[in-house]
Amino acid sequence: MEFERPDFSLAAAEIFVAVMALVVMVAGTFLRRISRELGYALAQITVIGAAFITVFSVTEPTVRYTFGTMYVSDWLGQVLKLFIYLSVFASLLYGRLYLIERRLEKAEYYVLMLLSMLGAMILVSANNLLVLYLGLEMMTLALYALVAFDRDNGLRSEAAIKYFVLGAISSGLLLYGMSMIYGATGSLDLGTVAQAVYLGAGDETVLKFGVAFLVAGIAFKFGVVPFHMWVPDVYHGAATPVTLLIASAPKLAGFALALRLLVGGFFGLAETWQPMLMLLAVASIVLGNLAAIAQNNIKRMLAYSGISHMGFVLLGLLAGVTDGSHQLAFNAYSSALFYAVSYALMSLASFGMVLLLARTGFEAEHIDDFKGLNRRSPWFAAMMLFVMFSMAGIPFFLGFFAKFAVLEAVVAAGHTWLAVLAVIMSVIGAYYYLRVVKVMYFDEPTDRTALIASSETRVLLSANALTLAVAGLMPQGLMSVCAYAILTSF
Amino acid sequence: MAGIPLLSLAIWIPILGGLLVLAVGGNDRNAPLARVTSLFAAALGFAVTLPLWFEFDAATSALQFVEIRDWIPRYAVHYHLGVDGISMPFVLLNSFITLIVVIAGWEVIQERVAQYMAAFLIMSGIINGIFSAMDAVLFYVFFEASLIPLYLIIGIWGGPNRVYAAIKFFLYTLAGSLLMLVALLYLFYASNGSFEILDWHRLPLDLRTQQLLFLAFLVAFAVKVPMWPVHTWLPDAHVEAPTGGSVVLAAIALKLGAYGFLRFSLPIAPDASMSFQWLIVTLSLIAVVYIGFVALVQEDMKKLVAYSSIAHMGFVTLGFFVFNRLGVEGAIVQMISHGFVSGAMFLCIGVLYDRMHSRRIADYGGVVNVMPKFAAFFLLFAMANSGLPATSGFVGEFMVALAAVKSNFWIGFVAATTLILGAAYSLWMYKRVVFGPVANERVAALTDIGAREFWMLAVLAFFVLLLGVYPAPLLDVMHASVDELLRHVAAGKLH
Amino acid sequence: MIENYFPVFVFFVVALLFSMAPVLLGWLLGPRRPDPEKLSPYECGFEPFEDARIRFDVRYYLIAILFILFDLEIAFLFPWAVVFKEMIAEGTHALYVFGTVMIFLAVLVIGYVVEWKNGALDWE
Amino acid sequence: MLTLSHFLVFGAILFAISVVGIFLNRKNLIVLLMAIELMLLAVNTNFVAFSRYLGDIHGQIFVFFILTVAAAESAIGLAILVVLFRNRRTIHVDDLDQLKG
Amino acid sequence: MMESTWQTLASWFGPAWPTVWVLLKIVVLLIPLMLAVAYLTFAERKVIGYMQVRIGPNRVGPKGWLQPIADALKLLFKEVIFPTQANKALYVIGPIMALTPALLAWVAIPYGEGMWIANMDAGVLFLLAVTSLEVYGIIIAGWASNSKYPFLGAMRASAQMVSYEVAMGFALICVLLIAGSLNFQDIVHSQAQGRFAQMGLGFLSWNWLPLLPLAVVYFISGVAETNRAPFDVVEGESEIVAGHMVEYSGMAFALFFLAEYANMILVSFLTSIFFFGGWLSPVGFLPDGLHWLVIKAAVFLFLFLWFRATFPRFRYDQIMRLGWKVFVPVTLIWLFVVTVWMLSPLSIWR
Repeated sequence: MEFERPDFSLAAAEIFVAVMALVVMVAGTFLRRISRELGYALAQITVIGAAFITVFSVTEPTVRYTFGTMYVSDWLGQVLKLFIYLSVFASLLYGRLYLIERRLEKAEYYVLMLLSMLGAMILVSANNLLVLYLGLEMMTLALYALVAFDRDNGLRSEAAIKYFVLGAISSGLLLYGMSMIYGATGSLDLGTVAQAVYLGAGDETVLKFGVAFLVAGIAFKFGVVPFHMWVPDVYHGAATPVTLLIASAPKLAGFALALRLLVGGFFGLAETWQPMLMLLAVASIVLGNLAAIAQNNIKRMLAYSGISHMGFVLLGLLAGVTDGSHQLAFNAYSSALFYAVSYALMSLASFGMVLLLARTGFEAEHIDDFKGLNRRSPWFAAMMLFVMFSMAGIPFFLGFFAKFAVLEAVVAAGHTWLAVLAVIMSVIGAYYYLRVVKVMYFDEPTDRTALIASSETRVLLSANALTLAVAGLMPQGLMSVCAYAILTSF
Repeated sequence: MAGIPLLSLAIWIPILGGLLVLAVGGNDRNAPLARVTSLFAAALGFAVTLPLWFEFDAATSALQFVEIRDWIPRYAVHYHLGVDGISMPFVLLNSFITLIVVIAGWEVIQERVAQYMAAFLIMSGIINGIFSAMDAVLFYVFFEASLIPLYLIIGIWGGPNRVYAAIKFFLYTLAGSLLMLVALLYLFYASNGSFEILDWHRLPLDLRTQQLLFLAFLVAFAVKVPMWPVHTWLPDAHVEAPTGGSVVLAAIALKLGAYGFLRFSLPIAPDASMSFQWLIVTLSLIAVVYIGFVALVQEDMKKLVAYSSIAHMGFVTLGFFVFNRLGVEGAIVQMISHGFVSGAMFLCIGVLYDRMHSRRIADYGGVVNVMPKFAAFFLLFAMANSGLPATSGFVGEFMVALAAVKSNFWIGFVAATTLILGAAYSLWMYKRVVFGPVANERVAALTDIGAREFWMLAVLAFFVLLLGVYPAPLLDVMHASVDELLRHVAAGKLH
Repeated sequence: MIENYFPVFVFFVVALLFSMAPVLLGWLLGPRRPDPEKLSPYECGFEPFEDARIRFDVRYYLIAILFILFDLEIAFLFPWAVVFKEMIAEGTHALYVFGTVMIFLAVLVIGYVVEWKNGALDWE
Repeated sequence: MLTLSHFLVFGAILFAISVVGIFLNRKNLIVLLMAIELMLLAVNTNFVAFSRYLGDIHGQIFVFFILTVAAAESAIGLAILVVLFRNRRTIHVDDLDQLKG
Repeated sequence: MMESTWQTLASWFGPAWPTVWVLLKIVVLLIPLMLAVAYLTFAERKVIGYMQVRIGPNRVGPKGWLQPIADALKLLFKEVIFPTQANKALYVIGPIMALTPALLAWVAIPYGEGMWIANMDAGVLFLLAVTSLEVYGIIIAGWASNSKYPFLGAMRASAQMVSYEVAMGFALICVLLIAGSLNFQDIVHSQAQGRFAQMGLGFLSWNWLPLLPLAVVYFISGVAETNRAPFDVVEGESEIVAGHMVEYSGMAFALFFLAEYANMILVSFLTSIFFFGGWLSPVGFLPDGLHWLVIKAAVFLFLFLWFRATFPRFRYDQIMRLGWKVFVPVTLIWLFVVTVWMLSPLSIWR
């Protein structure tokens, strides 16, 4: 029997998180009285510890495989993981008070958070269809439960069931695609699959079928039109800290999924999936932006805006398919990565603001709840302003450079019309972001209560929003991290 | 003065000053402190731009006061600043107007003073950035960022319909500028990875590409200028904006679009510019004549001045697209002059509005009886606005008209009607507001301008007259750059 | 290999027929004298007063869920159980495999303990 | 005799039934869950068929994991369903209309 | 002589011979099985009767020996009632789905060395799969009746059955560990090895000794699986009458009955095979053979009856607690013990 002992050190962070999730679960069960503080503290320690491990365990930007070739450790994974940690960290921190006020602060919550983070981490590092699927499911299963966590709330459970059903369907589509791929190439390993595709082995019809299903599955996970139905409902229905998580970490993991599958595995079939992505991207950018205008609920609005942002990420991905120019392809993928990371940062801050405004018995979900924020707290109004302008893609904020990078790639790939369409839709998109700024600055407050938030939340939220501005002034750092990650990983 | 990054200072002093103002005067209780700080910042910001004028070497068309540093190496974007004879005056104008605006808002603004002042200061820095950026991304970043403060200014301190106006303003300009972004990215791609505007000037492009680029730029700049038919945001924005906002909008913001033509459209797509001459000239003439008539029938003083601004900017674009030195220089002079004049006009209306809270012409009458000093200033500016000789307005309009006649008599002829129309709407409005019997008790109760307002208007009046009688220094500064530009345009890129 | 399953198929058919035959016979041979009282659902003599498919205790769901999970854990152990003896005989990696399975079981046990502690296994 | 394509067609039919079931069913969420299971069943059929056809064991291992995940998935699905029913007293698809806009 | 008889037979049927041969085997299996089921009911009544110091049925035929036949005939001529609110199709499918797997499971059982209907390498897996299906019959019956008692009974029955299946599964894992195979023949063979077997004390080599807790768990779980006393809350007369069978009558009802008794016999056989050496002889000087299997199974069947006569019915929560909180930990611990044992030098299964 051929058997090679895997190098566990490459998956040290995952192992650590898995163990800690169990520790939190057991601690929460046996130390029920102090489990609240303990759960929170342990969860944060886990996230920070995982970040340390990730940073220090892999210092060389080489691509290394372990568990056969099922698991890959590269800089793309490291970068995405770090941002996933950040998302979870922020979700835990911002959501702390919200959960305490609603008596939801249970150890199970933290366990689920950690498990979904673990799933995202596995997904990010997967180099095998099976591992990819397992990571994906681990992440989403935990998320389903998180959405339904507040079990006395009808909205939560409705959102959860919708998320669940559509998520399960998307897994089914993805799996069906995987089975086709497996049948056509005879392997689950992405490297082998890529080689088989490249060499033209396997039945082309079956492969194309498979890729079509894969793209549909990925699109579901990304929540891009026409597979977006769940996004607004879930964003709206879930408790805001959960929404915050859903809007950040899974998108990053989904990006890894798309990149590893489509680029890592099926670059040879690009002419099949590129038009599909194009269609999805265009539809998402158009519909996401148009539908967001009609929303009065800020979480729904952000959901639709998220759809359009995901469209931009897809634009970056599809722009990588050029006539063999590696330079352009790298540019495109790093721009897409940059966009995904930027979006995660922005959505953390945006939902963080929603959480900041929420208090016991009040969700601050309506755009009108932001009325006159400038009067109540000029500082946080300015922070929200940063976030909104960043999302709208106005310069001096990170969002602009994200759009800039993606559009550059799109133009370089020769799809100028796509870029034109995207910018036209961005103008429409700017409208609803402006509306938020409008209510904050131009309207009188209806509610003059002071904001309740812990000082950590205030600091981190401010730092988060200021990052958007600082990274907007100096985007080079983040851009080169993304570029380097892509460059060393493919 | 060498070695001191004057342009950076011109950009960052106001911006940091603005942030400082926010920090010290965040609460309205600290409003006095906020005012003093912002005055100080504005004055300092203006002071650092003065050496630009005095140290400027008028003999060369090359960029001066250049600063270049890596910004985003990944996309070869540089923090590249520099001014030539065309852009330098605008930096000064902007810093100066900022100072005026800060003073103008001294007493009028009582709510959220620090935010108001900070918005203007930050905007001033950003606009200096636009005029001095020589890297396209840097330019674009400043160009779009300028929307944010202005949006807030209109939206927060504006009139009853301010939200509509602010959003309309924002979206119009954003729509234009985003298309420009695509053009910039295309040029980046076409130039093999350079965002240097000057590199693009030398970039060979075929006519069709040039035309597409030209149109993309046109959308961006036409909205900003604004040219007919995409001008409709301007009257709304002007009417709703607070006085300071209107001043900056008219005096500075409109120049951004025109400046963009000089920096991008003409040199990057010279052949396309030639081929689209008919379009721009037509649009400009429509602006001049049609908008002139529209201005004539306005009931609202601010709207009237707003429309007159559009007409004047029509003159500017006309000047650019006759492609001779007289026209281009005339247009630039016209822009500078319009900066003073329209700013002054809005300040005057602001003075009235602060007292009466009305901008309707019909509400006024006989103001001269109660506000003689004000009436005198107002008269001067109204004359300048209508382009009467010895005011700055005359120089630019005359030069452009002359250049137009040289190129085509009928264009010149139509353009010249602006002198008549300008006189008509400005002076007629002036007559209705200032002369005649005192219209009502509220007018009777008006008090004349105080020292702050007096000096503010006096300084502007000084510049209006100075530019009117002795424009030579300004023209001298720009000769070299304009010549170089025209030579480049005439040479074209299709060999 | 597949031939071994042929009798299964035959047996299945026979078993099915064998199960259906009595019903058919009973239906043929038995009398049919329906009356409404006889055909009404059994309710200890009362008139049925609500839908019989009433909501039932959520604990049944819990049991079902627990069962699915445990049963699958068992399913994962089956392959290991079958080859483990052989692995010991060959001496290759038996300890490693043992460690892996123990981790697997440990996770299972932790889940079990947590369920126990949280009262999921109680039926009070 | 049975060939690979028979199994694939069978899988495709199962898949199609499940998709139709999902999109036409407006009544009962349980049916939806069952349709999802059917979808996974179709996938499993494919994997097993391919695995046998290719003589490669990995497909069957994948099936194993799909089964597990499907179980975990239906466990969570049922749990959510129970919670939903407690809150709403209904599991009709059409009644899920509180979230819209 | 025998050979030629088979060949003649085979030539008569031609290519259909394998089918015929299998059918023959099935018939040979089913007839005794059905008789066993029938007389198990009789035995139950008699045994319990004697245990309670009464005589039991003794009217029909000599000493009541024809009683089962009479019962069957009575049921055959009873009306099969279809309640008005029942879902007719499912109502019929329910009992069929209960009996079919109960019979089908027998296909996998080995009866002796080389005696089988189907010798499957995955025999244990097949058995587990088939027996798991029985729950469906009960659930369907309870649901289709559209009546409260059957429905609750079905819920209880299925919850109970699946609960004990977990413990049974873990117990089986240990058996498989020792046998290293899913094939029933191999499982039995694995019990014929070891020091004691060589010493002629075969019964000490059987799995029951090293796996004693599991053997107990397995058999008791089997009792619970079949919903037999003392785990018969499903048909706790005082609470929910006859559980999922309330609405059934005539032969439809009889099917459940058949299934239950067939399952009892099946559990007895399986316990014998997994833990008590199947057809192996307990001592070396006696030959192995089917009779041993039958004897062992008979003992367990007797236990079934004995339990019924002895123990009072458990409460439902007690049943669940026993399954989840006693059996599962016991099996898990023993699984660990066995695994370590196998790895240790003290292993008796090398």
